[in-house]
Amino acid sequence: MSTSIIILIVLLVGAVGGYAAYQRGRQLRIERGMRPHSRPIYHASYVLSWAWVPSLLLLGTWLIASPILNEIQIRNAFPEDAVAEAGLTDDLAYGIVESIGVGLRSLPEDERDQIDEDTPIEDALPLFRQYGVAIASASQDWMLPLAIESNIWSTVSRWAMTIVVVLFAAGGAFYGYRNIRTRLRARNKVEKVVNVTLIVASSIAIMTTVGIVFSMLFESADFFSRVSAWEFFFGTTWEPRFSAAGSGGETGQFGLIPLLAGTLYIGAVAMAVAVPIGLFAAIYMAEYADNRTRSVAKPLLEVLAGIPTIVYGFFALVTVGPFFRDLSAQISGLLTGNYSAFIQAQSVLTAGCVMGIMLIPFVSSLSDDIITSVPRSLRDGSLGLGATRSETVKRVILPAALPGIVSALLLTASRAIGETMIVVLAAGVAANLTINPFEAMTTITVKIVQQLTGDLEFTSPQTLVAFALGITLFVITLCLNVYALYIVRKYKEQYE
Amino acid sequence: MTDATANDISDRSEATRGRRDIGIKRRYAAERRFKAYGMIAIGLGIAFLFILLWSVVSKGYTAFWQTEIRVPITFSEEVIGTAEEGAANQSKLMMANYPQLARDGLIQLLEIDPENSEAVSAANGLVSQGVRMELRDMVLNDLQVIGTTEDVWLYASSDLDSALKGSYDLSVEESRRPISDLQLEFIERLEEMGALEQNFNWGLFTFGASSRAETAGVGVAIIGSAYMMLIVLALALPIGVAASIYLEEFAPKNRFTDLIEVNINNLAAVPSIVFGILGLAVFINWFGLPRSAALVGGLVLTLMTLPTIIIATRAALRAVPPSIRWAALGLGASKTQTVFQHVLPLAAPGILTGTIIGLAQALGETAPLLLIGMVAFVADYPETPLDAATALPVQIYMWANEAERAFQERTSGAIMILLGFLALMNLTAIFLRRRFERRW
Amino acid sequence: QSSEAVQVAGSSTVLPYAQIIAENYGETFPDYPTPVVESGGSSAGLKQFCQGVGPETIDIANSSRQIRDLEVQACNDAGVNEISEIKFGYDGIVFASAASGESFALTPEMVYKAMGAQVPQDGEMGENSFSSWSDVDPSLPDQEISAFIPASNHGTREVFEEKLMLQGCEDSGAMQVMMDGGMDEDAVEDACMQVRNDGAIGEISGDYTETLARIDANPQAVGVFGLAFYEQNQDKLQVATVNDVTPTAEAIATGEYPVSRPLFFYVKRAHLGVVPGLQEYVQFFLSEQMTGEGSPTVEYGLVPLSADERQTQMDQFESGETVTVSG
Amino acid sequence: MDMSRATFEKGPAVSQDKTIKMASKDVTVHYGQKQALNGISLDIKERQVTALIGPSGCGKSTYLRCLNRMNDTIDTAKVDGKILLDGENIYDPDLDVVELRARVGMVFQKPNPFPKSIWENVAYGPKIHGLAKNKDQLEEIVHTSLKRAGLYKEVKDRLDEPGTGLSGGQQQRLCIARAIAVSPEVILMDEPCSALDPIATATVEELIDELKQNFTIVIVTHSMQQAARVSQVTAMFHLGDLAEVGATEKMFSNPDDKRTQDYITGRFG
Amino acid sequence: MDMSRATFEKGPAVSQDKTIKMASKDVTVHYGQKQALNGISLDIKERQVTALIGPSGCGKSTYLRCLNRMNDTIDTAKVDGKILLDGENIYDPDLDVVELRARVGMVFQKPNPFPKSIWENVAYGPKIHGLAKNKDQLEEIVHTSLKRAGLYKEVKDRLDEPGTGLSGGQQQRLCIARAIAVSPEVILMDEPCSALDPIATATVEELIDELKQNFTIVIVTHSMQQAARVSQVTAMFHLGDLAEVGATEKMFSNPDDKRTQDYITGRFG
Ligand SMILES: Nc1ncnc2c1ncn2[C@@H]1O[C@H](COP(=O)(O)OP(=O)(O)OP(=O)(O)O)[C@@H](O)[C@H]1O
Ligand SMILES: Nc1ncnc2c1ncn2[C@@H]1O[C@H](COP(=O)(O)OP(=O)(O)OP(=O)(O)O)[C@@H](O)[C@H]1O
Ligand SMILES: [Mg+2]
Ligand SMILES: [Mg+2]
Ligand SMILES: O=P([O-])([O-])[O-]
Repeated sequence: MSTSIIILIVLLVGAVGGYAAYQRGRQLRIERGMRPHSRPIYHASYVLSWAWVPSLLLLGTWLIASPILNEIQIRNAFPEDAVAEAGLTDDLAYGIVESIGVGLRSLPEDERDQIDEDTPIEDALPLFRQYGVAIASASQDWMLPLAIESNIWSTVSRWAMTIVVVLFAAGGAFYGYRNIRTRLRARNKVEKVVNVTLIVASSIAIMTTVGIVFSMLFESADFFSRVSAWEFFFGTTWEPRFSAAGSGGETGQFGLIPLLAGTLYIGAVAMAVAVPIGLFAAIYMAEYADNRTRSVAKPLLEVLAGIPTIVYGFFALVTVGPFFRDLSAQISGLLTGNYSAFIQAQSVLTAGCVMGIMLIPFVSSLSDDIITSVPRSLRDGSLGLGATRSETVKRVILPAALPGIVSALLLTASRAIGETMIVVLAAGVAANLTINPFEAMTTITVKIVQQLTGDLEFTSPQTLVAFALGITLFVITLCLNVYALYIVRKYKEQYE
Repeated sequence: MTDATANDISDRSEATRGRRDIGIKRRYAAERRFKAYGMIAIGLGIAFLFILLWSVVSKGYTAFWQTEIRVPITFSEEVIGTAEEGAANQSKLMMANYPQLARDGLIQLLEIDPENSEAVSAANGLVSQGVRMELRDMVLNDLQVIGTTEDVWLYASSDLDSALKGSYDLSVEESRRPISDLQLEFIERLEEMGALEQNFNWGLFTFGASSRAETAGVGVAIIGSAYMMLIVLALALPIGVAASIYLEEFAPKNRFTDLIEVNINNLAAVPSIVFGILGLAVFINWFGLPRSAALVGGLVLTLMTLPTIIIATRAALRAVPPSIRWAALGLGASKTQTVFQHVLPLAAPGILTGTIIGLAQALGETAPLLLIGMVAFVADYPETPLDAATALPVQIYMWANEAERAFQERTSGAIMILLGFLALMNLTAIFLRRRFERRW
Repeated sequence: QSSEAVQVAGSSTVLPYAQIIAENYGETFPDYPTPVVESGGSSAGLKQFCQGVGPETIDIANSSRQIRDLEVQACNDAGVNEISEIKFGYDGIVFASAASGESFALTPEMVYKAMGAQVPQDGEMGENSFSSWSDVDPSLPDQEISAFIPASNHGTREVFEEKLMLQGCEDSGAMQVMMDGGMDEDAVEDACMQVRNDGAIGEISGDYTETLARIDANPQAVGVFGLAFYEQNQDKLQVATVNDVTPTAEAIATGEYPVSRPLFFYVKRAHLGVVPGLQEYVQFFLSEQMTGEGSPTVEYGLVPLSADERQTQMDQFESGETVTVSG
Repeated sequence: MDMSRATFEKGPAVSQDKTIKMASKDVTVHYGQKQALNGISLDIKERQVTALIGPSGCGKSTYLRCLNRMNDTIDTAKVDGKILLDGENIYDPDLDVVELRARVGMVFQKPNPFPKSIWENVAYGPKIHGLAKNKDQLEEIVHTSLKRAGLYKEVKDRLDEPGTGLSGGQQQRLCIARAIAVSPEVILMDEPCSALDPIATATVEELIDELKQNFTIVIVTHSMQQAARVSQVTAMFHLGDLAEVGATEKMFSNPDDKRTQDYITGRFG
Repeated sequence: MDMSRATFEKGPAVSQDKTIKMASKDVTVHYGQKQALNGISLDIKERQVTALIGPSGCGKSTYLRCLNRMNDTIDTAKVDGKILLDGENIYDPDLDVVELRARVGMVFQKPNPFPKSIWENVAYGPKIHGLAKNKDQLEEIVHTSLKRAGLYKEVKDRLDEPGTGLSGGQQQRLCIARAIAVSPEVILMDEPCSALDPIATATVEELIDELKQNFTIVIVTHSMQQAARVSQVTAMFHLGDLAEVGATEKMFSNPDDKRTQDYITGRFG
C-alpha cells in the first residue's frame, strides 16, 4: 500500500476518533449537567493527536529505517569476490540491484512471474528495457535473486508497517477516547502538543546553525592546518596564488583584514543609503500617506527586494559606476581643471549605493508595519500636546517602535553582508585595503563564492579558505548580533 | 449664553496678540522638511524601481517576439523513408535527416542553385537548428504527411532574428558579423514574399534549456521555481511563524532563548551560498536526495528564508499591545487561544511582509543553487520535485553569461517573467493585507 | 526518469560545448534522457566528481584544466579509482578591445610592461609608471592603459600569467635584472606574475559578459576573452594580435598562437555500464559530428582537435586508460 | 441628604454564615524591586460583594490581578503567598490558570475591547468556553449580556462595527458585558463605573446586585457612595497594606483604623 | 447633608461679563455614516470652568475633541460647522493645528502615558514647545506640574521609571501633569478624575479651581457633584444634541430642559 494511502488511513482513523470524541464531549455535558473542563473540539483534537502523532512518527521512522536495514542485509549478502571481479564497488553493485528491483516492480504480473532466481540476467534485461527501465550493462546474474529478495523484504516490511501503523492509529484513538471524561484536561494536553510543535519549529534554527558549522568545520580545519591562523586573521594582504603555477609551492597570502574591512565598509555605505530612504519611506507611508498611496507604494518598493541581484549588478556596472566616474571627472575638471576621475568605475560607493537600493524595502516595509501597529492613543497623546506630526514620529512613535525597527535594520544589515553579485559587478573582486570609498574593495562573501567556484584545485588552501571565511564571517556576525541584542534590551520601550 | 455674537468675539481678537512663542515657524519648517524627506524617499525608491524596470524592459521586450519563416516542406520519402517503414521502425523515423528537408525547401523557396554551396549554406543558416525536432514531431504526430508538401512556419535562426531586431551592427564589414550580405539579401526576398513573420514567442515560456537561443525557454525553470516556491511557502511560513510564536509568546526569557534569538538573527547574515554548502552536505550527501532537484532547492531556500520570516514575524508580534492579550487572558482564553485568535491576526500584515520579502529573495537567489547542482542545463521537464530542474534566476544567470546576442534579450525577457511572478505574489499580498490591516 | 540521466558538472568554460552536445545527444538518442550539465567551475565539478561512486554522484566532470595530483588522490581516497581523462579541444585566449577604438598588436613583452607590477627601467626594477600604451611601445596607440583580466580564481588567469607575463618578463629582461639582483627563481617568478595594483588593471571574476560590459562602459580598455566569445561579438570587439599572429582556430590548433589552454572532461569509469547512456555520451562527444571540423561546437568557437588526436583520445578511453597520480 | 446613612439602610446586613469563596494569605507582590503589596490576608465570601477602596496607587488593582493570576503576564511581577479558591491554592503549579480565569472573570480598569466587532467582543468568551450549544443560544447570550451591561440600546444597530469605535463609557460597558457573558463564579471589577454616567452607573450597580444572588463579586471603586451602595464587605488598602476590612456598614460609620477614618472623612469632611 | 445645595453655595456665581474664549456654531460630527453631534452651538467663556455632562455615548468626548481638532486624526470623522478661538476659526485651513493644540491642551479619557520615563512624559510638551530656557527650568516645570497634579509624592523616587508602570489613577494624574506642563490657554479634560480616589480628586479639583484664575477649562464629568463643585457653566448633552446650557447653579436647581431634569434627578432620585 502506498505511503499516501497509509497516511490517508491514519488521517481517517484520527478523524473518526475525533468525531466520536466530539460527540462524546457534547454528551458529557448533557449527562453530567456540569461543564466539562474542555470543549468537545478539544476532546476531538486530543483524540486526533493520539491517533496521529504516534502513528505518523512511527511511520516516518519506519520509512527511514526499513530501507537502511534492507540495504545492510542485501549488502551483506553480496558474494564478495564477484563484486570485485566485476570491477564494481559495493555502492555501485547495490545501485544496480536496486534498479533491477525497480525493473521487476515495473513489469506486469504475468511477465514478472516468468522471472525467478535462476533466470539469467541477460534474459531479463530486454524485458526491463521494454518497460522503460534502463539497467546497467554491468549487471550480473547473482544480482537478480538479491533484487527479488530485496523486493520481498520491502513488500513484507511495507505490509507490516501498514498494519502496525494503522494499529497504532486506532489504538491511539481508542486510548484517547477512553480517557475522555469531564475532568480530562484535553485542552491543556492539546496545547502541550501545539507547544511541542512550536518548540520543534524553533529548534530548526539551531539545527541549521549546527548544520552550517559542521558542513564547514572539517574543511576549515584542513585550511588552518595549512595556513597559520595568525596570518589568516591578521594578514593585511589577500593574494592567494595558484598552487601549481611556478610559485614554488607557495600558496600566497590569505589576509582576512582587507576583506573584512571591505565587507564592513560596503555594508555601511549600503546601510547609509537604505536606512534613511527606507525609514523615511516607511514613516511617510505609515503616518502621512493616504491608504491608496500606501497600498500602491509599499508593494512597489517590495519589488525592489525581488529583482535578481544580477540585474542590480549590471545596473551598477553599466550605469551607476560610469556615471559616478564621469561625474567625478566633471567635478574635478571644474575644480582643478584636470578632468581625471577620482571615483573609480568600480568602487565601494557604487556597490554601496546600488545595494542600498535593493535593501530599501527591507527597511521600509518592515518598519511601516511596525509603525502602523503603534496604538493610536500614543499618537493622540502627543498630538494633543501640540506636537507636530514629525515631532510625534521622532519622539514618541519611533522610540515605541524601536525594538521592531532594530530587528528590521539587523535583517537589512545581514542581507548587506550576505550579498555577492552586486559587489562583484559594482565593486570588483580586488581585495584592497583602503579608506577611500571611491576605490574598489571586496567582501568576504564575494571571496567565498569566488574561491568555491573557481578553477582552483579543490584540495588546495585556495579553495578551502572559502570554508574558513564562511565560519569566520559566521562568528563575526554572531558577535555583532550579541552586541545588538544587548543594545536593544537596553533601550526597549513597551507600550501600554 | 449662546446668544453671544461673533462680533463680540472678533472685537477681542486683540487678545491674540502677544502670544507665547513656541517656535511655530521653525517647527513647521521642520515638519515640511520631514514630510518632504518621506516623499523624496518614496519617490527615490519608486524612481529606482522604474529605472531598473526600464533597463530590463527596454532590452528584453523583444524577447517576446520570434521570427519565423514559411518554408514549403516536401516530406520526401527518400529522406525520411515511407510511412510503413516509419510505423514499423520508430528509430529510423527519429534519426532521419530532417534538416535536409528544410534545406531543400529553402532552396526551392529562394530559387538557389543547389550546386552553389555558399548560397546553400547561407540559406541554411537562416533557419533554426531546431527544425530537426520541429519537423520530426510533425511526422511522428501524423505519418500521413510523408510524401506530401506543406507550408510550414519554421523558427528562424537566432542570428536572423537578432539581425531583424537590430541587435547587430550591420554597418560593420561582413566578416565581423554573424549574418552575411547574401543572407541579408535572402531576408529581404523572404520579407517581400511575406514568408517572414514575427510571432509571439510562446516558446520562451514552454521550452526547456537549449543551446540554441530560438528554442531556449524558461519552461523548466518556471516549473522548478514554482516547485521551490511552493515548498518554501509550505515549509518556511508555518515553521517561521511557529518558531516566532514560541520565541515571542511562550519561551521563558532565559539564556537559551537568547541563544536562539541571536542564532536566528545570525542566520540572516549567512551568505546564501553557505546555505548551498549546507544543502549539499546535509540533503544530498547525508540524506541522499538527488542532485539538481527542486526539492533540495526548496529545502535550502526554506532554511535561507526562515530567518527573514521569523524576524519579521517576531517584530510584528511584539508590536501587538499587551492589553489585547490581557483582555483575552482575562476572559479565560488560554495562552494558545490568545495567541492564535487575537495576536496572530493582528500581526498578520507584518508576517505577510516578511513572507513576501523572504519569498522574493528566495525567488531571485542563484548562489545556493550552484552547489546543489541546480545551475545546470536541463532540457527535460521535471515531473516531480525530485527530478532535475533549474530555476528562473538560474536561467537568467546562465543566459546572461552566454555569448550570443539573442540570449541577451532573452536574459531580460526571463527577468521580466520573474518579475511577473513577483508581481503576482505581491498582488496576493496586497489582497491579504487589505483584509488584515487594522489600526487602533 | 531523469534521475538516471547522465550527470555532468564542472567548468563554465566547457559548459556551452557540453550543452550543445547534451542537447544533440538528447535528440539523437531518444531512449535516454537528455544529460544534465551543471555549471559551477572546474574545481567544484571535480570536487563533486570525487565525492564517491554511486547513484547520487556525478558521472562526468568538465574541466578547463588538467586534474591535479592531489585531486586524483582525493578521488582515490573516496573510492573513485578509475578516471578517464578526455581532452576534446582548446580554448583560445585573446585580447580584444572595442571595435570602435584603435587596434593593438601585442607581444608578451608589451603585456608585461604594461601590466606588471614592477618593470625594469634603466636596468633597475621599479614601480610600473607607464600610463599610456604608447609609453610602453611607440607602435601602440596613445591611450591610457586600462585592461580587464580574469581574477585569480580563473584558470585563464593562470594561462595568462604563464604564457604572457612570465614570457614577457623574460623577454623584457626583467627576469635577468631580478636574478642579478640576487632573488631566487621562485621569487622571481612570483614577481613576474604580479600585476600592477593602481587601478589600471581590473580583475573579472565573472564571465566574459562582464568583461564585455566593462569595455562597453570604458571603450579605452582592453580585455581578455575566450576565442568563442570574441567570435560571437565581432561587431563590438576587435581582436589584438600576439606576436603578429591573429588568433584563429587554426592558429591555435597548430600552436602558432601561443595563448590557449586545453579543455577536458573526466569520466567516472565505474559508472560505465551502470549509468545508462554514459558510454554513448562519451562516444558522441568525441564524434566527428559533434567536435570535428564544422561541427556545432566548433561553429560556436571551440578549437577542435585534429582527427588523429581525437581518435587517440577515443582509443585511450576505449582501452580503459586511467589517470594516476604522477610521480 | 446624608449619603452614608441612606445607603447603609439600603444594603443588606452582612451575613456571617456565608462560606468563603476566595481566601488570600500573606500575599505580597513585587514589581521588580518595588514591593506593591505587603502581605495581604483577606477572605472573600461567597455570593456577596466585596469592595476594595483606598487611595490611588495603594495596590487595589494589583491585588485584584492576583486573584485570577493576571499578574503572571507581567514579567516583572512576583507574587508570594497563598490564594485559595474553594479551598484550592490557585498558585498551585497543577492548577490550570485558564480554568481559573474562566471561573474568576475580570473587568480591567482601562477598557480594552478587542479590535473586532462589538458582537465578536462579547461572543468570544462564550465561544471559547463552549457555553452556547448553537448559534441562537450564542446570539441570546450576546444580547442578554449587552442588555445587562446597559449597552444594548445604544449599539443594537451597530453590532458589527468595531468595539474600538465606541465612546469611553460604552467601551467600559462592553468590557463588562464581555466579562459576564462567560458567567464566571467570581467577577473582579476594577472600577467598572469610572467612565460611566450616573444612569449607566445605576444600571451596572443593579447588575451587580442581581449578580450577587449567584456569584461572588469583588469590586474596586473610588466612590465611597458606590462602595456603600453595592458592597457588603469593604476592604481598605493603604500603601500596599490592608488597613482594615469589615462590614461595609461598620466601615463607613465607625472605622477602627485611623487611615480608613482619614480616608473616608477626607472625602466627606 | 444636601449635596446639591451645599455645592452650589460653594461655586461662584457665573459672571456674565467674562469674554468668550471659544465659540462653536452648528458643529456637527459624523463618524462615517453615523452622526455623533447634531449642530452644537456653545460658547465657552474665558477664565471659568465649563462642565459637559450627559449620558455615556452622547457626544461629550467628540465635542471636546472638536475643540482642539483631535478629531482630525480619526479617518472616519468629519466635522462641520465653525469653532472660534479668540475669534479665529480653528477649522480655517490657514490656522495651524499645532499652535492650536499648544493653546488648547487636552487630557484624554483613557490615560495614555508614553512608554517613556515619568520625567520624560511630563517634560515632553515643554521640550517640543521650547518652554524651558534651560535644564533647570525644565526640571522646575516637571516638578511643579507633577506636584499640582498631586502625583509628585508618589513618584518622586521613580521619575526615571516608565510611565506605563503606574497604577491607573497615577497614570491619569500623569496625563494631567503632562497637559498642564505646557500651560495651555484652554484645557480640555475628559473625565480627569474617573480613576481617582476622593483625595486625589480633591487635589485635581483644587488644581482646576486654581487654574481657572488664568485659564479656561472645559471638563467632561459624570459626577454631578463634581460638576457642581468645580464648574460655573454646565452644558448638558443628549444623543448628540446640546440639551441645555446654563449657569451650573441654575442647571442643578432648576433645569429648563426635560432631559436635563431627568438626567439629574435620575441620579439623585
Ligand atoms: N471613532 C469612532 N468611530 C465611530 N463611532 C464613534 C467613534 N468614537 C465615538 N463614536 C460614537 O459617537 C458617539 C459619541 O461618542 P463620544 O465618545 O463622544 O461619547 P461620550 O459622550 O464621550 O461618552 P462617554 O461618556 O461614554 O465617554 C457614540 O455613540 C460613539 O459610539
Ligand atoms: N507594571 C508595573 N510595574 C511597576 N510598578 C507597578 C506596575 N503596576 C503597578 N505598579 C505600582 O504598584 C503600585 C500599586 O499599583 P496598583 O495598580 O495596584 O494601584 P491601584 O490601587 O490600582 O491604584 P489606582 O486606583 O490608581 O488604579 C503603584 O505604586 C504602582 O505604581
Ligand atoms: Mg488600579
Ligand atoms: Mg467620552
Ligand atoms: O568555469 P571554469 O572552471 O572554466 O573557469
